[in-house]
Amino acid sequence: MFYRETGQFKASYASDEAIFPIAQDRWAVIAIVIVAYVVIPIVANEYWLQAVLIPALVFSLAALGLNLLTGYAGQLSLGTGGFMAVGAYATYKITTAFPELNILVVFLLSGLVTAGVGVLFGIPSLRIKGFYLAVATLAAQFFLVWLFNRVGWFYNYAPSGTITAPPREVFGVMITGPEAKAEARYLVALAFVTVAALAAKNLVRGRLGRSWMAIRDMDIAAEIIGIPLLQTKLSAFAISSFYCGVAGALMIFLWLGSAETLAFDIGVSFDVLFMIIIGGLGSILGSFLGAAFITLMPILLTNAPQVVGISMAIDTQKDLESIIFGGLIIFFLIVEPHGLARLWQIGKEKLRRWPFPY
Amino acid sequence: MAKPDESLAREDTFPKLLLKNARVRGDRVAYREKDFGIWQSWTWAEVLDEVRALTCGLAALGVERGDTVTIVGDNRPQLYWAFAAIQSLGAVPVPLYQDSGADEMQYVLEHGEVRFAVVEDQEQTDKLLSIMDRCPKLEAIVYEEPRGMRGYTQAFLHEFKAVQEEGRKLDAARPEFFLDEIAKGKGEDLAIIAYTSGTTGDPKGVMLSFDNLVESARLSVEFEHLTEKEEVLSYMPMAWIGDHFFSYAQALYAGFAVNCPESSATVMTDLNEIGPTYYFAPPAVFENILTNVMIRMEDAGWLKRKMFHYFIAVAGRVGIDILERRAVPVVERLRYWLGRYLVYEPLKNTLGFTRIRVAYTAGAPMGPEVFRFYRSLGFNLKQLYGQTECCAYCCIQPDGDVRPDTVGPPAPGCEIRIDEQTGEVLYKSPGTFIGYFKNPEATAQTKDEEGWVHTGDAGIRTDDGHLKIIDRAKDVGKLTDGTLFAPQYIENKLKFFPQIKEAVVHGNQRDRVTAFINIDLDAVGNWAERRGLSYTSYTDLAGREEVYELIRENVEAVNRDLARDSELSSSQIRRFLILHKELDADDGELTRTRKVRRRIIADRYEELIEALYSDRDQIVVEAQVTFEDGRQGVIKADLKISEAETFEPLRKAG
Amino acid sequence: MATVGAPETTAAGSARKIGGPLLKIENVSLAFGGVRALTSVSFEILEHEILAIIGPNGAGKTSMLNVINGFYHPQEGTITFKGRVRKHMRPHDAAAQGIARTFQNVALFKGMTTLDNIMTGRNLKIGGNILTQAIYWGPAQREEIRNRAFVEEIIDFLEIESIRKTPVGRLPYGLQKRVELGRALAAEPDLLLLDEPMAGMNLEEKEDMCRFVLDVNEEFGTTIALIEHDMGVVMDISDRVVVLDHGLKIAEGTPDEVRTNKDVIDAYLGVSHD
Amino acid sequence: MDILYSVFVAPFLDMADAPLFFAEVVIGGLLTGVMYSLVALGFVLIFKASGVFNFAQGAMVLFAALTLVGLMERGVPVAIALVMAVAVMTALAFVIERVVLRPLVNQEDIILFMATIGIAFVLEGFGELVWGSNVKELNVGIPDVSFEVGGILLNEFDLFAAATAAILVAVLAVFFQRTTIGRALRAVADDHQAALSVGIPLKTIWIIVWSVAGVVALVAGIMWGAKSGVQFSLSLIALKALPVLMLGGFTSVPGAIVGGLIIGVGEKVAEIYWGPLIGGAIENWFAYMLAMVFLVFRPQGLFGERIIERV
Repeated sequence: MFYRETGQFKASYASDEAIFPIAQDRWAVIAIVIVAYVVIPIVANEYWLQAVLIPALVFSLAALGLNLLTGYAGQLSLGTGGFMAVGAYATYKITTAFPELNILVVFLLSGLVTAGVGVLFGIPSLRIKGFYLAVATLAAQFFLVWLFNRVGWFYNYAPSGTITAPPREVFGVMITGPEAKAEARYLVALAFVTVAALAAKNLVRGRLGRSWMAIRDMDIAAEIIGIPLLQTKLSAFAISSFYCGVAGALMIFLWLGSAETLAFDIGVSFDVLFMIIIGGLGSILGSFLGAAFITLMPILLTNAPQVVGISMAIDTQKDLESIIFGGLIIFFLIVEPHGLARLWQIGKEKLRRWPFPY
Repeated sequence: MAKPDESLAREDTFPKLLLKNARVRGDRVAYREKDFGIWQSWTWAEVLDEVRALTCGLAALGVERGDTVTIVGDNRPQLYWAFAAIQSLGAVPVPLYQDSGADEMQYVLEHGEVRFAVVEDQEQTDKLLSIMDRCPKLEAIVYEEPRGMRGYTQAFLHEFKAVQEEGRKLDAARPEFFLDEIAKGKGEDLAIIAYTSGTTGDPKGVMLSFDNLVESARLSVEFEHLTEKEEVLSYMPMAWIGDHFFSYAQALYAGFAVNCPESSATVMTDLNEIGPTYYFAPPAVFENILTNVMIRMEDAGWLKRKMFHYFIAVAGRVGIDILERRAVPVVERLRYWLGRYLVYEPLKNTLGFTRIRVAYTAGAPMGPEVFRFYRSLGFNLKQLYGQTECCAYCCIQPDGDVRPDTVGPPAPGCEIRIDEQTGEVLYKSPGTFIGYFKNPEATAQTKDEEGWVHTGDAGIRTDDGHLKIIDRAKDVGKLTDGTLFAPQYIENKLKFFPQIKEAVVHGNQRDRVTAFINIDLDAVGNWAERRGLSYTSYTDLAGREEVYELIRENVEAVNRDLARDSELSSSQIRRFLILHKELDADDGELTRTRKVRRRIIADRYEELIEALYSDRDQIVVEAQVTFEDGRQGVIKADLKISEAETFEPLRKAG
Repeated sequence: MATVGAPETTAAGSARKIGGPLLKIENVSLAFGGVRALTSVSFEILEHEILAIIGPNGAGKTSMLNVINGFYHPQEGTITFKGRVRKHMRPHDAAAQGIARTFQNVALFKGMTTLDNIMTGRNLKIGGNILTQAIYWGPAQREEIRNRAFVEEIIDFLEIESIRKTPVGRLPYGLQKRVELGRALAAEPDLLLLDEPMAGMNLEEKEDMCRFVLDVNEEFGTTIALIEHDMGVVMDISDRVVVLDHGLKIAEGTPDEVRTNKDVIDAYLGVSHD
Repeated sequence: MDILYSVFVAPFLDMADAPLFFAEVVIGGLLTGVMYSLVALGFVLIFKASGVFNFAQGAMVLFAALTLVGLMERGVPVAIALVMAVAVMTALAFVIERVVLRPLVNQEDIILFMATIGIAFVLEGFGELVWGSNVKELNVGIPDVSFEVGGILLNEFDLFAAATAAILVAVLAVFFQRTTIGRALRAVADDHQAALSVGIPLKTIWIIVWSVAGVVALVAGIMWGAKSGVQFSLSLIALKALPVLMLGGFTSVPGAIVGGLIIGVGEKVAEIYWGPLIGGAIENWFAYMLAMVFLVFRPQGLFGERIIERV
């Protein structure tokens, strides 16, 4: 009903293939960007930035990565946590080795490192498919975490066995380490996510994205029309891992500040998988919706009792949370197996057709 | 060289207007065509270039001043350019309907002495090829779409692009040629021969001069304040004068953009994408759209449906007043404003009507409630009246004075007169055609010496000067009291009611008017079910007292309406009956196009008609029917005859 | 169709001139485990021709196509394409060398639109690396637009404008087959393999498909090898016919020769009563 | 150089030096393997019959064990507690079928997979909510003493566990081969229509399968619980079963058994002989690596037959 598409005709392929071909959508996006970059840093307080927005951004990035691999290329992976760990530890090693190096560059470098590792663990995907592959990726998950846990070199033999984000500046602004302001860290994370999302969108609407989807939908046909399977699958693993790697780096350096391998255990892999499935497989938007949903829900659940004014034992509450969390997941899968993105899409179609039902 | 320049400066032909547009708005888009998934666009400057090349190319092919060149195909920019190119050379375009069969084409090609043809594609080419041998004058065919033409090796077939290439060569060699040729053109020259498929006899070639078209275009553009910003969607046949006027004459005069749909199948979506500001469609189209809207809304959730109907009702109450800037209570205004946001605008938008400033309908009477529906949404729909002989129209409804039942007062520059004896509508207008091509006697019959054109339509002037078309003149009769009797007009009024499918009114040379009614089985059937009225067959339902009640209300509504017209008030329907069977083309009672065959009905149902004029209120009938399987059969029924109330004329004739 | 009122319209007038062998198949044998699918089959596909491969069910027709485009690797025999003997090659190599195909039961990418499906057919023609694609604006976009324009020509050619942006999953079977043909054409193949292009179509869909196959062959001079069950179609559109039965080639020649060939008749009678 | 030595030579020398010890290691591995098989079995049953990759199997083990222990703690005699636990697991099957599976029927596998993870969350939460989250002793009255046979140290409990597993497998085998339902289940694995034609509604089949899987989980729960106490970590042994499944194939009961044994042995041996070289605690990834490498060379798994791709 807000859509007024009459007269928005396309006179060139460029405009026809724009990311947001509908004017109203473009305006909405611009509004969102302004809110995210200008309004939020001004109004949001420490708690919101630290406990809600930054984690949401970090996980959006990871979800984007996994969605490229699982949602678009159809390769089910449970190794996300492991790959995030690679990114985090790579950043730690590089930035402690070369303190002068701009931390943003370091993030990207560690992304590349992760991409390499991702490719390595992607190789079996040519022979192993579906759930078998999923289980195989668990190998990456466990092995990597074990590795960073066991081999002291990775955490510079710190007695605590943890890695801690050293203070680093960009253009004179402290963005990591204890003194870094939440706003600064938020904006850096936001910038990364924005660029990443744009790049992801560009990839999936281009040749590579089509190759991925082709393989996802029917790999045999894909190969016969000239799409090299291994190469394409590995490209998916590489890019996906790059995203997860950077996400892992941001997780430690912009959010937690310090952590040990526990932060990257199998649970993280599952959380991210939840995000893309609840959000919507094969949808950039879905990655964000899912990430927001999964990061916000526990917070809601934890705070709900206080809000309502019930007090209960910690572990009772923990148990209730896990029950409700699980229940909600099942509920969502039943209501809309194709995720929040699909819900939004349906709603949007209705608005465009308004007042008609179809 | 001075002379051509001042000729060009006169801007009295379309080629000259094209030059002007290229000069004053060279980089505004002139034509768009949905092709290869996007709207391919050409600016006026580009169009001029294309036309220039085509003109020279045609000249190279041997097209000469005074030749006639046919143009056949769906609406394509290239074909519109062909008009301009042909006219640039002083030759005369003779557009043909793209769906006409080879034989129809043959007549025009022969009679029009056509030497060249510019066609859209293989399909049209094949049609021409199949009659080539019977049209000795036809020398060459230029086809626009090469698809599938690869195998065609005939020397007289030329691809559009190739012709333009030749043209560019010639143009390079003789750069002055193009402008000189255009400069030779004069306003009084023949601009187009538009063949009209007359209801009787062979098509007649209406000869229109540049002065006719350019002047009419000027008047109409000023009348509607059309600017270069307009967008039109050209989807009506190019051979129809209406399209030629809106998409060619006016477009060139006002310099606005003409948009050609991808294919006839995608017109609706293309309409939605372009969102024209200026639009024409025959009543049937508007009626179908409305029905679709209503059907689609039935599937909506009840809340949405309620809301929709509520606001449509609001619009029905005040929409038109608001559109025509009359006083409306604030509350209603608020409701309407809300409705505009929730329903009207979104609805118009999904239909592609959002940007429409002016929309016309013509060619057939339009149901008043359909007409009101569109206007009540703030959709400026108007009716006009015209024909090929006057370049499109001679009557049109001005903004602020629009009514469902008239075609408006005479258009600027036009005069209207009603012939006292026949009731026929006569007009004079700047667009009045030169004459019929090679057919002086027909010309003489149609256009009398002081220039009045006989339309063949019977009409009346409302007391404030609007024209009402009521029937074909030849069908109009008289009642014994000497007043006009226009059966079709009354029948149409009846048929506007969904419950009435067909109607036949009698009264010529009689003292009063009576009617046969065919109920619409679907509409009345639903109505019956809703009120738990069970029936076994059409005949059964048609005989029900309740149904008679229903129909009587409709008939009396028509009577009330007729009473308003001083001339028609005595044609109110006194008695009517509902026929026991549906009038059927298979029984020869209707033409295939569902027009009633009065003569046949008159003698087949003679006794019923007599009964209507007697004072009996019952009559037994036996009727021949042809069943689905073709068997003949007889059905017996006794029919009620019902009286209908009539009303006093509201205004006395004065 | 094209011939209406245009007597000159014949192969003579068309683009194609049947040329030398484009693909040579020399005593190719293929077996799965113990099962023999093909037994030393040999024939040639000539440039610009339409060759029909026919035979009763299980004659090994589809296996033959799979061998030709490198999906199966024959245990014996050689395949020469464009004069080069082919060693072990993966299907995508075959595609890269100019062999495109459609499938017996449509193998489209269900999750993608008609447009995207056909675009995937252009994959080999689209350049650019991951980085330029991620940046999109600039080279990648130019590539996209260039190839979109090409694909639109195919869409126009196959008259599927109206379903351009419909997910293929929602299309009726006949249209899906058409889209699949489009995807194959997008690769601008030298050799086009059609596996029962008319299977499961109604009469007019078949007529359309025939027209398209002929047009492709005429307008682009593409060499076409097709498997088809509908004898009428085969006889109408193919220049030559190869007949397989139980993995053996039992006949080869013009439609008329084959129609009258005794072995062929037997083979078909053979299937008709089992 | 000596790295290579210590990796490729030394361990084997050690094995040769102490054959008895090696045998003990292997046997130990076999016995743990049996436990893995028990869990894997649950997966296989469900995947075979309903194509659902049931990640909740681990949670079911935990839940079953918790229920049993919980009941016993409240003074219910073992036998009755067992019966009640079985009843609970069956009830659970009903609930899952009704609440989760039926609404999601015909959804993509990954969706159902996710749903089972949801189930896992609920079960873990619910179990601990009802029975408390503290570690519990589970004593089913089997002496946990070791004795020596031919110089090899054996553990009575382990043997008992192995025996139980063996019996369970045997029973299942019989169930699948002999009973109508069993055959129907096998039919379902191949294709659902066939199953329906056998005349057993999918619904019933699923309930049965999940109940059986529940019982298997209970047994596994008892074994593991008795061994290492009933606690949250029980639900993690599901992860242990995954590599077993990869080896054995998701649909093969014998595969689950053999796979379990291979993993069990391989893991132990690797841990003992190679673990120290690389910092130990390798058992939580070694199994995966093993399975992955294996699959790369034999994608169809242990007992699957070669796949011929068709188009």
